[in-house]
Amino acid sequence: MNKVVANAKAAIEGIESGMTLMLGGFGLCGIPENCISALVEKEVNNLICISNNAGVDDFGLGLLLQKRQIKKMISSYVGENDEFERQMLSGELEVDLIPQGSLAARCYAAGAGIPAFFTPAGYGTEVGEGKEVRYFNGKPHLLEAALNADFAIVKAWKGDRFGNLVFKGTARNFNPAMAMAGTITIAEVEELVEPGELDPNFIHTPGIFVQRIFQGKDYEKRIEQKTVRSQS
Amino acid sequence: MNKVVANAKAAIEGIESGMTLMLGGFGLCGIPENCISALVEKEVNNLICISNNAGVDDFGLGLLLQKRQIKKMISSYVGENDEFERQMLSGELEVDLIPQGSLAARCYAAGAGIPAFFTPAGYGTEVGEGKEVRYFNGKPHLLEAALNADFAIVKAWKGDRFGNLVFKGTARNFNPAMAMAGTITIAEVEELVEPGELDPNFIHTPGIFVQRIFQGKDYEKRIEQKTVRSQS
Amino acid sequence: MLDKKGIAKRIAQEINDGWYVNLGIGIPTLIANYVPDDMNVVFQSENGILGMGPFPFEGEEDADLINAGKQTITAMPGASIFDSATSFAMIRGQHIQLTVLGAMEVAENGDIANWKIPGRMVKGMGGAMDLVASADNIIVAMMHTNKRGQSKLLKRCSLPLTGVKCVKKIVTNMAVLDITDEGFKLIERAPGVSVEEIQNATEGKLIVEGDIPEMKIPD
Amino acid sequence: MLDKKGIAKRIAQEINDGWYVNLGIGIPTLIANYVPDDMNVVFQSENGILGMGPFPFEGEEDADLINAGKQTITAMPGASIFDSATSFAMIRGQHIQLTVLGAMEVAENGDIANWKIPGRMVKGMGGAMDLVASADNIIVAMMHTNKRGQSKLLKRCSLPLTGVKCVKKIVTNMAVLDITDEGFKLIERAPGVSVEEIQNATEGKLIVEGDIPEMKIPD
Repeated sequence: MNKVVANAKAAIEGIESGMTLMLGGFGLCGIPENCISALVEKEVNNLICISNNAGVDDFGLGLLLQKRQIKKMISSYVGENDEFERQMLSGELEVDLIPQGSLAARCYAAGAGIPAFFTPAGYGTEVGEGKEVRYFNGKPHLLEAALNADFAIVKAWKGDRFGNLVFKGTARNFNPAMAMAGTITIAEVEELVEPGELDPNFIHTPGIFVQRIFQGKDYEKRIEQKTVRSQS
Repeated sequence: MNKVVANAKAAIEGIESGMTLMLGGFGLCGIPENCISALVEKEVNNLICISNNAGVDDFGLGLLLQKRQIKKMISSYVGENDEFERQMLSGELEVDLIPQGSLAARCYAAGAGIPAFFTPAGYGTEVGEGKEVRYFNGKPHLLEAALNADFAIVKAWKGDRFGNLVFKGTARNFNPAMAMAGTITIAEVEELVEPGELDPNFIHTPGIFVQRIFQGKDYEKRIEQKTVRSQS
Repeated sequence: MLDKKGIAKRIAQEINDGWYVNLGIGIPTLIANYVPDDMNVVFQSENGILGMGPFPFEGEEDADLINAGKQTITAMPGASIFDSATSFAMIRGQHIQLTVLGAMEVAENGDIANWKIPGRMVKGMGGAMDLVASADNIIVAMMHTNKRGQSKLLKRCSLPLTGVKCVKKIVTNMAVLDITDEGFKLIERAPGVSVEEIQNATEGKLIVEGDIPEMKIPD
Repeated sequence: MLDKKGIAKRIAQEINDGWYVNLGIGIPTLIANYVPDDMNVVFQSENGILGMGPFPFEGEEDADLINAGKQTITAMPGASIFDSATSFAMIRGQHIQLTVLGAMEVAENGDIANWKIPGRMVKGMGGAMDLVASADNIIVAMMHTNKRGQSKLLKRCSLPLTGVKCVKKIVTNMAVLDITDEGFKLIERAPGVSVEEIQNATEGKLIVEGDIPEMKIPD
């Protein structure tokens, strides 16, 4: 039960061009920086990336977009990335925009063995086109399917050799649901600890969902919108 | 934002005969002892109780069964209770047995605004009778509906005035999912603390799901099967 | 006419003590500043926090603590942090008492459009579709007209929808309006704005019954 | 013939290093005692723990730490605790590599019955229906015959089913058998038990190909 790999390069072994990847994070918060860099280096392409956002031009998934490694993005919001917009409007990049809650629930469902569920989000909009509609308590709902991935790549604060993960603040976001959904789930953590160091009562992601883990390095943790108030 | 009530009697105000209640706990572990006692005293009856188990003859929900206050039980396992078996086989008590995982998922779904979902559990069995069947990846699944309750009653280890809850050990069990599903959710806790005392990173049930909270007293926390090993 | 702060102040008056509130990006974010101190209101940010506090002091910002607008924030005492699936469980499960969001267009039947301009702008819907499809109580905060002076309160939305028949109330720089079965019902006028001006700026059906009072906006 | 411990020992041999395993109540619970110390196996109890350890020492039992059989337990280093919804997410999502449970009846097509005897006993299915419907790798641990000497390995189950076509392997006091498209395939005999005895105790179709080795059970 030692899931530890040496580094990001070892962690992404087996990721090949054309695969579907899930990547945790919200904006630039809680993204697997080390693995993204390793994917850029590995030069895999034609990737289908499921991630709430697409990074910014020069950080996060934006790095993969720059190198044209992504064939299709499945996201809920992509408004911070000029290169993304350019590739999308020119048709170079396929984009599937889905409601944020449906995205989270579809990842969770995949991990939880729920192949499909009904949700009200998106009824009567483009999102609902071609989807089964059913009324519950007089309210229309769409049937949404679980969203699987060949690899899920998440970023946690702390983790142990068994793959148990703890997140910090809102860097948690999509990471736990995506960790459940990957056929293989890779976790990069800021601090790798021994089993027993994390309180079993307060594990966010039980190790059963994680197949590979490593301690990342040189986290930049870039802030997208630094907003402060004056000390007065 | 003060959800604190004085005691169990105040907490169960508004619970009336014929209502549907959800009660957390697995066996006798993590059950809302104070509220169960208050329900016995209040003499409400014809209750529909959703709880994984039905207690034992003289503790837990068994106390409500003794007084014939329960019309119907919705549970997954009821094997520890003679009075229960007697009432069920004689037809005095209606019983709806559902798979434990479906029970948990149906509570979660109710709390999460998912009116229905597909699960493989129970296909081809009595549980599947009359339910919609659909195949996903060649495997049959049943459509299961969310399970709502007028009141959910849960037991936590610690909680604050905002209703944030923390559970201890496997006393967590059904409590978090049921807390989400109650139209009104009552939490009894062993220790009531001030907002800010619980680490926001490690709240099991965010206060938004809880409407009333109080510090219980005289917890018996009875052990059903005391199993030990010798010190040798 | 109200400015953005004025809109935020007016919407703050719609919030009750003890409510859980989700505020969208833009004008809605400002509302948190105008809730009276003696009221306990918990703000949710759908990226995973209840009990969002004010911006941090300079130097105290934490990259791991942001809101859905990607702004650095703080957590109030009694806050809780959770993952995206749980966050939208709260939203979908109608545990939030009020949702306030911006819009490009609102139709007289309550339809809303705010995520896409075909061929020109596609930022995505983020959590907006979940919010509007789930919430019972949705207020739109927006300017009454767009930059070209055209009404944003329409008979029918021309842009791709975010949700159907979901908006309950609109607060603009000119007016407060309820969405009714018959159309936009004028409830209040912004200070110094006439019913006629509101009528002229409203393409959808405007219902004016009796005297329309002026909003009372505290300084 | 094996006793219950023997059955547990034999099933322990089916477990691989690094597996997550769910053990049902009864004989399956014993299996944890026979996993070699040098193997890392994590036991799940579906009431909400991964990394279940041995029973506590006398006086150290904790009412808040039990397994699905309601027995007091301990937690191993690296354990994690979670709620029932998450627990069955693991099960349904096929994150568990092996499920072992008891049965009243198993049919030659892999059907299993273990939760109800109409009119006589209804304890409920607990988590068994979720486990058998979800798991890819299901082993049944049971006696080959019931208390009246009747076979529990049947052509078709007579009792209400727990799951259909789901059992992959059976380990009884007499034999190890795989469920195949053609029926129960005999893999191993218990020490001192003949193929004929197994045949006589098996109502469903028994497939015997070549020499059937005896189980190797460590002391």
